[in-house]
Amino acid sequence: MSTSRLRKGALNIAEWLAQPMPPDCGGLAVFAGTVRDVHEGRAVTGINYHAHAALAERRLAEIEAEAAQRFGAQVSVAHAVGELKVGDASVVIVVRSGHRAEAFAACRWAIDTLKQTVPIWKEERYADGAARFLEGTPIKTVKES
Amino acid sequence: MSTSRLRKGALNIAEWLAQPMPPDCGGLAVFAGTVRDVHEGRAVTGINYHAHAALAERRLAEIEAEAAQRFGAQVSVAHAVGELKVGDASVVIVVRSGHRAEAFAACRWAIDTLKQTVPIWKEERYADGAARFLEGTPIKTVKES
Amino acid sequence: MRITVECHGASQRWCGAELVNLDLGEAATVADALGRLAERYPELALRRDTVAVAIGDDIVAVTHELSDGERIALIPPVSGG
Amino acid sequence: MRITVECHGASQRWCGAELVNLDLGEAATVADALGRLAERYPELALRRDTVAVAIGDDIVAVTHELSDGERIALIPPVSGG
Repeated sequence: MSTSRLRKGALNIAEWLAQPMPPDCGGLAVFAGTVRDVHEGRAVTGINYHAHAALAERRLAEIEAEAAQRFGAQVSVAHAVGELKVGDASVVIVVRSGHRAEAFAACRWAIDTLKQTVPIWKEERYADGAARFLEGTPIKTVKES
Repeated sequence: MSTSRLRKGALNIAEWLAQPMPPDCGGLAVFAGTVRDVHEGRAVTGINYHAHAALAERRLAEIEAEAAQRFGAQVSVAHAVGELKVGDASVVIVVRSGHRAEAFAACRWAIDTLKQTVPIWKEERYADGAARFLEGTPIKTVKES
Repeated sequence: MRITVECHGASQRWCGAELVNLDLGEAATVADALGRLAERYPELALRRDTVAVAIGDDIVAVTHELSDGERIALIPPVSGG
Repeated sequence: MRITVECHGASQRWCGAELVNLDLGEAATVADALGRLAERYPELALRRDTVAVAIGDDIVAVTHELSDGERIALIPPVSGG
């Protein structure tokens, strides 16, 4: 597996599940985001994900470290860049922890934080041939989130 | 894939991820429970999961249906029976929904409800050769949960 | 009437067996069966209010009337997940 | 001094290019660079307060002093996930 958290093309969720569960962990929580076929009433055919690669890699690593510290969990985060089709996975968060409460909390925190702190931009492609960058949220630091 | 939600032996999580995401879904949430190596300070070598098969199958199906109705999500639930080793997955919940909030909520509700409504019993095996059934919680119906 | 009781989970330990046969009077209910088991098995008696009874894939009320040859299942507190 | 500006995400649309060169005076800061861009690109001017600036893998303050030949990146509001 590449050590990069930013990957070209759709993510294969199974890749992040291949690692065995640590023997002291009882809870595995996973979130994956996939491309939907409609957004704000427009038919979507795909999304081109753009990133500032160096800062995005750093922020994804910071989310893993901060989640580990806040929730006492082992957290892996990955995000796709490039052209994705409807149904493709753009983001995967995997959390392994002692019990389910921390697993869910860390997983939810990681995806919510990723959306506010990682320099990635969705350029949606529509069935009518148009494309546009979505409105986003001003970037924050991981500590602020 | 078997249509049974109760499976002999450890679950292979990837099996529940093989199905493609529906095009109108953007959020996939997964929870898996695995056997830990310690419980209440005792070294655990494995768990033998016992079930009342007919009622357990029915309750697992009811959890899927109730979660679908409450959260507008597509929910799959499976549980292992028989001897599991440390690290083996005993339960898998997979939720596919429009957005992440419902995906997390349905996944959390499903595992919390399963633990109170499905006739399954853990018989823990310890490093010293002893075994015991864990204390549990009096069974409830899915609607009560 | 004679019925068969399946002892699930920890109730196997309390009753010392996976299957127990009970001879009950006419028009016996689930409550009568539990009462008889509680007389025989003190560990079950202590936990009687935490145990449900299933027939097939249904949980039945303690007022449920049993038939000769019926098979019931003891469902002690559950610990899945 | 001359610097290069990478335009990420929607800022590519606002500035009409992925890379923009700017000629700035001595001792110019990130704020000066943003000011110059805002003069040229009205769409960027409208959103100036929502845009961060990165150098390498750091977000820098608007008070950061630039060097000749430096490369900065515009980080408009993010929409990953």
